[in-house]
Order: sequence, then structure tokens, then C-alpha cells
Amino acid sequence: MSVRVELGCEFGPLRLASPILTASGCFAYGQQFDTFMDLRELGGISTKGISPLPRHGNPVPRIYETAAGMLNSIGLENVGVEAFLAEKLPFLAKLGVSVWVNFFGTDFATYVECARALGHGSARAKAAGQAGIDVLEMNISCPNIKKGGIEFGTVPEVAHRLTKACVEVTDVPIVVKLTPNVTDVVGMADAVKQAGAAGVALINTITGMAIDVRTRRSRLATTYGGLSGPAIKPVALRMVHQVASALPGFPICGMGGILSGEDALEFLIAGAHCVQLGTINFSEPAAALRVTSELRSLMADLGIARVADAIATLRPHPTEPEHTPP
Amino acid sequence: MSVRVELGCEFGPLRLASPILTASGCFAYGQQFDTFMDLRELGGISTKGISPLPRHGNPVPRIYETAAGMLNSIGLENVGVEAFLAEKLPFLAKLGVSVWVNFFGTDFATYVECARALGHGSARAKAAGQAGIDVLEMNISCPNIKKGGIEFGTVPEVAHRLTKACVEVTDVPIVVKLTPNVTDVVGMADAVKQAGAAGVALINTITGMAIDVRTRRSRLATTYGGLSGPAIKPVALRMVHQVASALPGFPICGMGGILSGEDALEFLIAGAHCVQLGTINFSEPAAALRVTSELRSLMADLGIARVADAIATLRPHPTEPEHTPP
Amino acid sequence: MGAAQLSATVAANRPLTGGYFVLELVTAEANPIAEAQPGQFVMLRGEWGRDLLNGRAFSVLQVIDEHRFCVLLKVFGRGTALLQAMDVGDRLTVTGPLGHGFAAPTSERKQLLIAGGVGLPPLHLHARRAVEAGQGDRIEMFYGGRTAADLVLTEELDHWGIATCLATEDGSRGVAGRVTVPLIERLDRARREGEAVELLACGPTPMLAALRTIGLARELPTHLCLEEMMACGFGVCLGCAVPVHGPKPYKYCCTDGPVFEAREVRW
Amino acid sequence: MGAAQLSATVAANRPLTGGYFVLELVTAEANPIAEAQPGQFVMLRGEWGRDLLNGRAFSVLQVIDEHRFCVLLKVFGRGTALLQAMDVGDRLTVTGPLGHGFAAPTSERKQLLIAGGVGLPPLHLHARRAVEAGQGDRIEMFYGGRTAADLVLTEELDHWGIATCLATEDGSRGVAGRVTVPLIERLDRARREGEAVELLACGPTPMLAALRTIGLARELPTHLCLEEMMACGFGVCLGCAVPVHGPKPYKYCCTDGPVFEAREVRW
Ligand SMILES: Cc1cc2nc3c(=O)[nH]c(=O)nc-3n(C[C@H](O)[C@H](O)[C@H](O)COP(=O)(O)OP(=O)(O)OC[C@H]3O[C@@H](n4cnc5c(N)ncnc54)[C@H](O)[C@@H]3O)c2cc1C
Ligand SMILES: Cc1cc2nc3c(=O)[nH]c(=O)nc-3n(C[C@H](O)[C@H](O)[C@H](O)COP(=O)(O)OP(=O)(O)OC[C@H]3O[C@@H](n4cnc5c(N)ncnc54)[C@H](O)[C@@H]3O)c2cc1C
Ligand SMILES: Cc1cc2nc3c(=O)[nH]c(=O)nc-3n(C[C@H](O)[C@H](O)[C@H](O)COP(=O)(O)O)c2cc1C
Ligand SMILES: Cc1cc2nc3c(=O)[nH]c(=O)nc-3n(C[C@H](O)[C@H](O)[C@H](O)COP(=O)(O)O)c2cc1C
Ligand code: FES
Ligand code: FES
Repeated sequence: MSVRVELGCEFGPLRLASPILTASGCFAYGQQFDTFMDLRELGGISTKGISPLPRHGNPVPRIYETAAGMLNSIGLENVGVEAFLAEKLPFLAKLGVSVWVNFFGTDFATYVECARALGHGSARAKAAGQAGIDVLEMNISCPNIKKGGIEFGTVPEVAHRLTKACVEVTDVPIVVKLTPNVTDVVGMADAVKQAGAAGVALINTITGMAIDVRTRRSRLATTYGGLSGPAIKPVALRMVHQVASALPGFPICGMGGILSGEDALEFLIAGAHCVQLGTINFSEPAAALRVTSELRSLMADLGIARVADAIATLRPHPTEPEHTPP
Repeated sequence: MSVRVELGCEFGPLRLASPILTASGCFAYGQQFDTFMDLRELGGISTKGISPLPRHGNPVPRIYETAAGMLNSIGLENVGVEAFLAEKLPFLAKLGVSVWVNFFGTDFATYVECARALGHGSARAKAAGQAGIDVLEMNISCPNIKKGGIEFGTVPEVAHRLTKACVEVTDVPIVVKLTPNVTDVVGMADAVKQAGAAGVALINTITGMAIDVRTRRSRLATTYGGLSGPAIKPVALRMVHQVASALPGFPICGMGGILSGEDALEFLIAGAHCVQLGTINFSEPAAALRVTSELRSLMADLGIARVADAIATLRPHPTEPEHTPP
Repeated sequence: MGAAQLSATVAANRPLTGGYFVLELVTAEANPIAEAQPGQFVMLRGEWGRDLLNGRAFSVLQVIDEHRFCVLLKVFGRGTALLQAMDVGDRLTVTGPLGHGFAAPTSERKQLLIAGGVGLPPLHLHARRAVEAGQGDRIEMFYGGRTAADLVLTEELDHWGIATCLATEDGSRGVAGRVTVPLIERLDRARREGEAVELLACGPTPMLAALRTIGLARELPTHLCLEEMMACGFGVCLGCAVPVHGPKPYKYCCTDGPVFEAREVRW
Repeated sequence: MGAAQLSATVAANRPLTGGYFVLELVTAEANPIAEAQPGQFVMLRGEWGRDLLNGRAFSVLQVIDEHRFCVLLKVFGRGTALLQAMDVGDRLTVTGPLGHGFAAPTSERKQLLIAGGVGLPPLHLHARRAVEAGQGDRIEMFYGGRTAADLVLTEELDHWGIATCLATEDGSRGVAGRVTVPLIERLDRARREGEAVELLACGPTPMLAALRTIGLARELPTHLCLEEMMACGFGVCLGCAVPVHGPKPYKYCCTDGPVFEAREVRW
């Protein structure tokens, strides 16, 4: 049974042209992909993480490939809020796709400051008749930030306070990007939901390492880095399903190792409202368009007319006939 | 520079003929591998997890392959303490390799009961002039046990109490097998160390899932399962290094995705005193012997004469020349 | 169990109709697969990266000599696609023979063999062995597929003079409809004539489920060759559990099976 | 930047001495790599599983026409091993041309090209282009390896009449020792004769580090073609950072480079 498929969908209050977005840190600020694809076909773009001031990255080496994955310790390098608003946002705003600005601070105050500044920037853009920022994606994971930062992503109370403070200083919906490096991801999601987050994005990278046995040095200058790619997909899918089951209806943006339309559909069925593609963009700059068309035809084959008809529809296994020992 | 390599090594009080062991649940009780290799060349064998009473496994499907990994929800199926001591231990004891008996309970009392029963069994065997049990590997992860159990592996205080109780009822050294599904693996390792554990084994599988988009069912009857194989190696290596750095000298048995002698050496350099091979045994029943000889020749090439010369020897990266903006 | 893991090379990769293909594998040393019983299987793994982790299970189709044997495949997912792409001379790892197969025909009962799709190899090998033992008249073959192209290696069956009934759902070859239709007629005849028969079947699970019902209803010995997800193939991963009645709730497809009695399977 | 990602097929896979091999790739449509400058590179990826995730970077060795170009490789790890195993007709994905290459010779300064190992392609292409532009006399090549087998594609250099100095550490071909030995003699001569020269180099990092020291000491324009770990090749992963002096502590090998000025590199 083949049906006409509508990819337009909702993420909480937001309307998306497609559930396929690109992930923070894997799509820069969009421009570089202009030569490879028509960016307007994307559901949205999540930018490289922005901090109040420009940040330089970590020492090299910063990346290394592992089995079906890669480690990175880029170090949240970015141009800073001011340059972002002046030089990067206008390009993104012109595309007409949903603009998700990933941001972070180095402490409580700078997180709030960053949210406020980006919110103002968005308001100014709108006042000037341009499109603004659709989502502030707050990265509380920061696997690559050394000093402090860790509690923001791992202690529910701290995440709650931080989210609340940021929500209060801006009208732009805040989606909190969660780290998988926790015992209880549901507790984290619930805490930020209570604090007024418009949704959650998960997962960020899993902290890992690799060693060069000849030099006896880590493959990364920072010793540890973030693991991404297909290797982590089962963990991402599990966490999306855990959060979707515990907080029904709460918007989830799922990601982690998505390479194909089938992968994307797995995330929707698990409970994601939309998904982001990360690492795959490096080896295949036009991957998002391929994944989008794969998803469309797969949904058609399976008779799924609307994205909403797939979201959080995991079915239980039939129970086996009872075993009665003789 | 090629040197003569001695693979004999210490794990705390224990003497091992080689740092290459086989992992729990991936080597059954050893017999099936007899036709594929000379088991006496192993550093040791960790058995399928034993519980006081026999346990049946989970409904099917129980396994599924993912990118460079596999998910399983076997359900800790085992023959129980009594049958293990009567039918399985004698075979293992005759091999002359280090015998690690992986065990678990379904609650506090049954954990302690299991440790006591296995300890007595080992004492009886020794009294009868046979070799006994060298290590009780306490699995506090149990990703596949439904009711309760989860706190044992994730709350340091609970793990401390449980370990202490088990250590008190047996003379056999207890090595606690830790789950990676926690925010702070060092906190867990420290808690069981304080409780008298002889060492830690890490990592167990990472909880994950996969979905069949056509049936909209999980690929596993239990919805979630444990992810193992090369995909998780970077996470395992990171956790071994974290624990080794925080608790210098505390014996660590490292595992997670080891396929080669080079993989094994990475774990030793990260701080493991010995390693276990798990998933690789399924596709290559004699893998442990290949990995052992690969490790031997690699150590020879690198001029590492003894295993102890590799353990916890990760070197820092040279710092880059300072950057002085003009 | 006498199984071994050896390295083999592809001696031939013969495409058949319907996307089926036969891999002929050769090992340097004599291999134990030469003694394989019909229904026994091997685990195959190419020199793939770490992406595809475990071997894939395939029933022995034919033993040429103690160095050579064949398997019949159809592309299912990534592993079988990689196997289809293999060229003569490519190396892979073989583990086997594994599991327990079908018992040879006896004088008491006529054996009705029912095959569907990639379930053909065990029964094809069983027929071959029966003929070699001069028992070709003790068996009859029922072989079904969606369309004519799905029915492969039937020439040999004819050549051996095995009574064979073919069925295709689209009627493009043999009887039109499921293979169970002519089978039921045959069973009715056996009942009328008081002829003792037993069923040996391998194929898609829905087909086996239908045959199980038929076999139980008519109280016929019914031997089913099952498929389960397998990681190891030799009894250690416990992944291939088959729900059964009896003292324990599960048996293992790779060691207790893959051939199970219809009445013991808990479906 | 005019780069594109296209699918290409292997037109030839020519083994050379010393484990080196040349892949000739052809694309259906005309490809932008035809305009590649010496030092520009492509990212190559075969139809591998999910195990090897990212493309691998290779400098353009030769452009045959707007459909065909060549790269020179040596097996380093798994990706290059898979590329070596590729047969004519195998498909792979090409992204390029990427980065910025070497500037063409000028009338002011003689260009001394120093190549080591897989660093040959940029300088080999540079020499080819110089000859095509009638500037063959404005360049000289210094090419070093461990042993004679490591020196490949030298016939073409002779054929073009490029002044070439070969060096092998074991003395099996050309001058005995590191290539820096004859280079320093050449630089001394240039200094004596007041000849203006500049250095263009590509090869193992230790060699580039040595040349950097030499170039800085003698205050010569020194252009180094660097290698860094790369995931994307077009400026988005920020993995290929190169420590530099100047306003920012890092530049990017794939977009700012791979050619950098010796004095800006922070080593
Ligand atoms: C005892 C036995 C005998 C078999 N004999 C044959 C045969 O002769 N010819 C033939 O074409 N096929 C046979 N099969 C089925 C064959 O093993 C699967 O089609 C194959 O494993 C699919 O692998 P894949 O990588 O192409 O599919 P994928 O879906 O990519 O495989 C993913 C994982 O699932 C497992 N898997 C998927 N489907 C099955 C299945 N049906 N049974 C067991 N494991 C599965 C694979 O082993 C792998 O671990 C047999 C299976 C069993 C258990
Ligand atoms: C600009 C540039 C041009 C190059 N030109 C050539 C060339 O013309 N011929 C040639 O043989 N080699 C060239 N290299 C080096 C080549 O890219 C590496 O040898 C190759 O990536 C190794 O891949 P692998 O899978 O065999 O090794 P692996 O070690 O398995 O690769 C693992 C990971 O490390 C990366 N990596 C490993 N070594 C390097 C390296 N030296 N540079 C960049 N990434 C690396 C790989 O891309 C991959 O992500 C070039 C590198 C760069 C950056
Ligand atoms: C090189 C690289 C840089 C990244 N930078 C960021 C970042 O700045 N902020 C953020 O929230 N996530 C960042 N991520 C995480 C991704 O957005 C994504 O959550 C993760 O990679 C999992 O998705 P994937 O497997 O599809 O890559 C980065 C990932 C990679 C590989
Ligand atoms: C099928 C299967 C069964 C397992 N059963 C157990 C078990 O009973 N007890 C235990 O502590 N770990 C068990 N494990 C975990 C392994 O011992 C090991 O910690 C994990 O698989 C990581 O190692 P690997 O990547 O080499 O497989 C099991 C793993 C697999 C794949
Ligand atoms: S496949 Fe591993 S036990 Fe049967
Ligand atoms: S390789 Fe990705 S930025 Fe240079």
C-alpha cells in the first residue's frame, strides 16, 4: 500500500517542513553546504554551539575514527554571539528553514547571558523584517569543556535551575540538549521540562577514548572526546524511548548515528518528534536530502501518511504461549 | 627492538598465566570451546553469571546485530549454584587456568547467599584436592533483570553495602563487575573498593535498543538489551582510564570490544591489569589464542618485556608552543 | 560435536533464478562438513570489517568431497549481500557442521519432504542421501514458491526420480496455490489407504506454523527445521532460544535443533 | 569553493614499487577536479560498511581530462588497504577539489621542490604544470626516500627535463642520506651566487619540521603542504586544526591549507 506522504510536522509549538534537521557542530553555520545541496529542503539547521565570547578550540589531534564511530574534542570553538548575529544568522534566516541556535556558557551567568543576547538578536532581526531564531538549543553536556560545567548536564536540580533562568530571559523556545553520560536521562528530561523547556534534544556524544599503543598517547590531545556515529545509535534510540515513555507528548529531537531514512523512522517510532543528522554530514554533505527522500518513500511503502502517525508508535511483542512444565 | 616477552602477570593477589581472559556470558562454562582451542593457554575464564537457583532466559528474539556491535537480552539464564558446582566447576578446575565465577542475585539476600554458596563449593573442591574458584566476579549490572536490581549497580552506597556483605561471607576474592550506565563510574569503583572488593571488572554492556520499522516492534522481546562489541570500546577504554587514574594500583579487569592484541594493549596502557574477550568469541571461538599471540608479538616489537611495564603507562601529549597574539 | 572453524575459499558462485545463488566453498585441509547430516548448518563470515560482527547460518546443500561443499543462499540483508558479491578465490571463515539434522528414512513410514524458499537445502540434501542409500522411493518432495523463478535445483530431483510436487502461488509452475494444498490431498490419500507417513519441513516460519498445525491435527510425526537469530551457532550465546513445552521453557536452535518436533515447539 | 561530491569508478589501479600504487578515477559527468591546483586534494570513500565512517584525503597527482584524474597512495591503515584492493569498475565517492595549493613559479625566485613519501603528488603535479607553462627551468626537484623502491614516478620528471636530485637513506639510489643534505648544499650555492630561491615541500611531518627550521634560519619563503586528521575536508568538523601564530591560535588544514607558510606554523 503506497500513500501520499506529508513530511510537514510539529515540534511542540513549532511547525517544521520536515522532521530531518542537521545537528550542531556537524553543519557549521550552514554556508559550506550551500555548494552541495539546496538547504531550503531541510527541516531545520542546528548551528555550531555559540558562547557569549568567541572561543578557540582544543589542541590537536582533535578527532579519531573508531569502529562505526568517531571521537572528537573540538572544544566548542565558535565565533561568539556578536559575530554570529552579525555574520551568520542573516544567512540562515534567509533560508526559510527552522533555525536552531545551539548555545552554552562556561558558568551559570554566561549561560543566561548567552540566552538573553541571542534572544535580543532574534527580536532585532524580526523587528528588521527578517526571520529570527526558532529554537535556542541549550547544550548542557559540554563534554569538551574542562573547568566545571559537568553538573549542568548531570544533576537534575542544577539543570532545572539553569533552564528556568534561561527560559525567563527570552521568548525564544528553549530546547535542552541532554548528555547520554548519565545514570538517569529521564530524571534530567523531567527536570528541564518542569523548568519550562519547550523540549529536549538527545543524545549528545558519549565520552570515550582511544590510544596509540606505539606512542602510548591518547589519540586526542584532550585524552577524552565525544563518541558519535552509528556505533552509538542503539544507546540514543533507547534514551529517546525512555524519555518518550516517561513524558508522553513532550517534544523530543532525536539523534545519534542516523545514516538513513530507516534509521530516522526508528527514532520517530521510538518517540522522537524530529531528528538531527550529525557525523554523516562529514562524509556525505548532501546526506540530509538523501535521508529525507528515503524517509518519504519508506513511509509511502509502509502506508504512513503523516509523521505524526509514526511518532511513539512502538508496539509490544505478542506474549509467548505459557510454559507449563509437565 | 624485539625482546623476550613474559605474559605472566598479577591481578592484585592473583597470579595469571596471561592477561587475556574470556568474558562472562560469552564463553558459557568453557566446554563448548574445547573443540576449537587449547583452553589451558587462557589467562582465565569468567563463567556465565550464576544465581542461587537455576534461571530460564528471556523470551525471543534475544539478540540483534547493530553497527560494529550487538544487542542481547539473554536474561542471565544459568544452571544455578548447585548444578554449577556439581557439573561445571570440575571441568574448569581441571584446566589449571584462573577460574572467575560470575554471579548475581535478584535481591540483597540472594546475592549474599550466592557468594556464600560458591565460596563453600570452592572450599569443598580444594579440600578434595581439586582447584577451586579463584575469583567471584559479582555482576551488579544485570541490565536484563527486570524487577529492582538497578540500584545495586548505580548507587555507590548500595553497592558498598552489598559488596561488604558478600566479602564477609567468603574467602574467595570478590571482583565487582561494573555497569557503564552511570554518571560516575569512579564513584562506583571507589565505593566497592572501600567495601573490600579485590578489584573491578568493567565494562558490562551499555543499554540500547533497535527497532524493526516494518513491525514497529523492538528487535528484542524485552525492548531494551545490552550493547557489546567494538562499538563500545571507546567508552570502555575511557572508563578503565578514569578508574585507573582515580584509584592507582587498584586491580582492574578491562573489557569492551576487544578484537585484537592491539586492542588488549590499549586497555593495559589505559590501566587494566588484565582483560576479557566477550562478543568476539561468538564469531571466532579461538579468538583468545589469536589475541594472545598478537599481544605477545606486539609487545616484543615495542620492547615491552612484561605486562606490568605496560599497565597504566599512558603518556601526556607534549604541550603546543604558546600562542602569543601579535 | 566435532565442529571446526576453518578458512575456505569460494570455488564457485552460481546465480540461479529468483535471486538465489549457490556458493561452492573449498578448504585446504579435509573438513568435517563432509559428514554433515541434512539440516546441519555452517556459520559463514567473510573478511568484513568490524561492522558485521557475527557469522551467518546456512544449511549444507551438498557435499562434493571432503574439501568441497555448497550452500544455497538468497539476499536477505547486508551479510548475504556481501556473500552474493563474493568472487572465486575470495576467502571466508566456515564453522561447522553445527546442529542436528533429519533422521534417514525408515521402512515404517514414508517421508513427505516440504520445502519453501531458502528452506530447500536440508531437504534437497536429504533426498540426495536417500537416493544414494537406495531409499529414493521412501520419500516424496513437496516444494513451493511464490512464482516459477523461486523453484530452483528441481532438475536434480527429477534426475534422481524423486516423486516431486511443485506448487506456485501464482500458478506459473506446478499446482496453483500454497504447497500445503497438494500436501493435504496427499495426506488424505495416505489416510484413506492407511499409509504411514511423517513430515519433514523447512522454510518460512509461517509455512512451518501451518505444517505444525496440520501435523498435530493428524497426529503425524512432524519434524520442523527452524530458523532463529544466531550469534555463535555452537551453544554459547544463548541467543537462538526456541520456546518449547517440556521441563524447560526453551531449547536452542543451534545445538538442540535446528530440527524440532512439531509437538514440542511452543508457538 | 566550487567543490562537488560525485560518484567515480576505478579506471585503473597501477601498483608501483615500494607499496605505492596509482588509482585512476573517472566520473560520468565532467568534474571540477580538472581545475585542481597542485596541493589541492580530494576526499575518497569506497562503498564500505558503516565501519569506516569518513572519507580519506588524497592529493591530486594528475588530471588526465575533465573526467579522469589520478591519485598516488600507499597503504597506511584500513581505508588505504581497502583502496588498494579496489578493482577496475569499483565505485567510490569523490569530494573535491578541496583546499588551496601551491602558487605557480614566478620570475623572481627559483622554486626548490622537496618531496618525501606520499608527499610527492602535489610537487609532481606542480612540476607537470610548470613544464606545461614553459617554466620547467624555474623549478628544481629534491625527492627523498628510505630506499630506491620508495622513489616512484621519476621517469616523468626526467622526461620533462626537470633538474632532479634523488636521495635515499640507504644510498641505494641517488645521494646517500636524507634529502635535506643535498638541499642544504644547493641552498649554500644559491646564497653564494646570490640566487633567489623559495621552498615548496610536502612529505612526512618530521621532514617538514626540518625544512621549516632550515627555511626560517635562511629567511627563505617556505611553503609547507601539511597533513592533519580530517573528517570532512571542507571546513565544518574543525578537526584538522593547525596551530599557528597570528590573530587566532588555529587555522584549518582543509580550508586555509593544506599549504601553509613555515613562519606561521606554531610547531
Ligand atoms: C539454522 C539456519 C539455517 C539457515 N539456512 C539458510 C540457507 O541455507 N540459506 C539462506 O539463504 N539462509 C539461511 N538461513 C537464514 C540466514 O542465516 C539469514 O538469512 C542470514 O543470517 C541473514 O543475514 P543478513 O546479514 O543478510 O541479514 P541481516 O538482517 O543484516 O542480519 C542481521 C543479523 O540477524 C541475523 N539474522 C537475520 N535473519 C536471520 C534468520 N532468518 N535466521 C538467523 N539469523 C538471522 C544475522 O545472523 C545477523 O546476526 C538459515 C538460518 C538458520 C538459523
Ligand atoms: C591534505 C592531505 C593530503 C593527503 N594526500 C595523500 C596522498 O596523496 N597519498 C596518500 O597516500 N596519503 C595522503 N594523505 C594521507 C592519507 O589521508 C592517510 O594516509 C589516510 O587518511 C589514512 O587512512 P587509513 O584508513 O588508511 O588509516 P587509518 O589510520 O585507519 O585512518 C583512521 C583515521 O585517521 C585519519 N588519518 C590517518 N592518518 C592520516 C593522515 N596522515 N592525514 C589525515 N588523516 C589521517 C583517516 O582519515 C581516518 O579518519 C593525505 C592527507 C591529507 C590531510
Ligand atoms: C565534530 C563534532 C562536533 C560537535 N559539536 C557540537 C556542539 O557544538 N554542540 C552540541 O550540542 N553538539 C555537538 N556535537 C554533537 C552532535 O550534535 C550530535 O549530538 C552527536 O554527534 C550525535 O549525532 P551523530 O551520531 O549523528 O553525529 C558535535 C559532534 C561532532 C561529531
Ligand atoms: C550474549 C552476552 C551475554 C552476557 N552475559 C553476561 C553475564 O551473564 N554476566 C556478566 O557480567 N556479563 C555478561 N555479558 C557482558 C560481557 O561479559 C562483557 O562485559 C561485554 O559483552 C563487553 O565485552 P565485549 O564487547 O568484548 O563483548 C554478556 C555479553 C553478551 C554479549
Ligand atoms: S546461536 Fe549462540 S547459542 Fe545458539
Ligand atoms: S577536515 Fe573538517 S574542518 Fe578540516
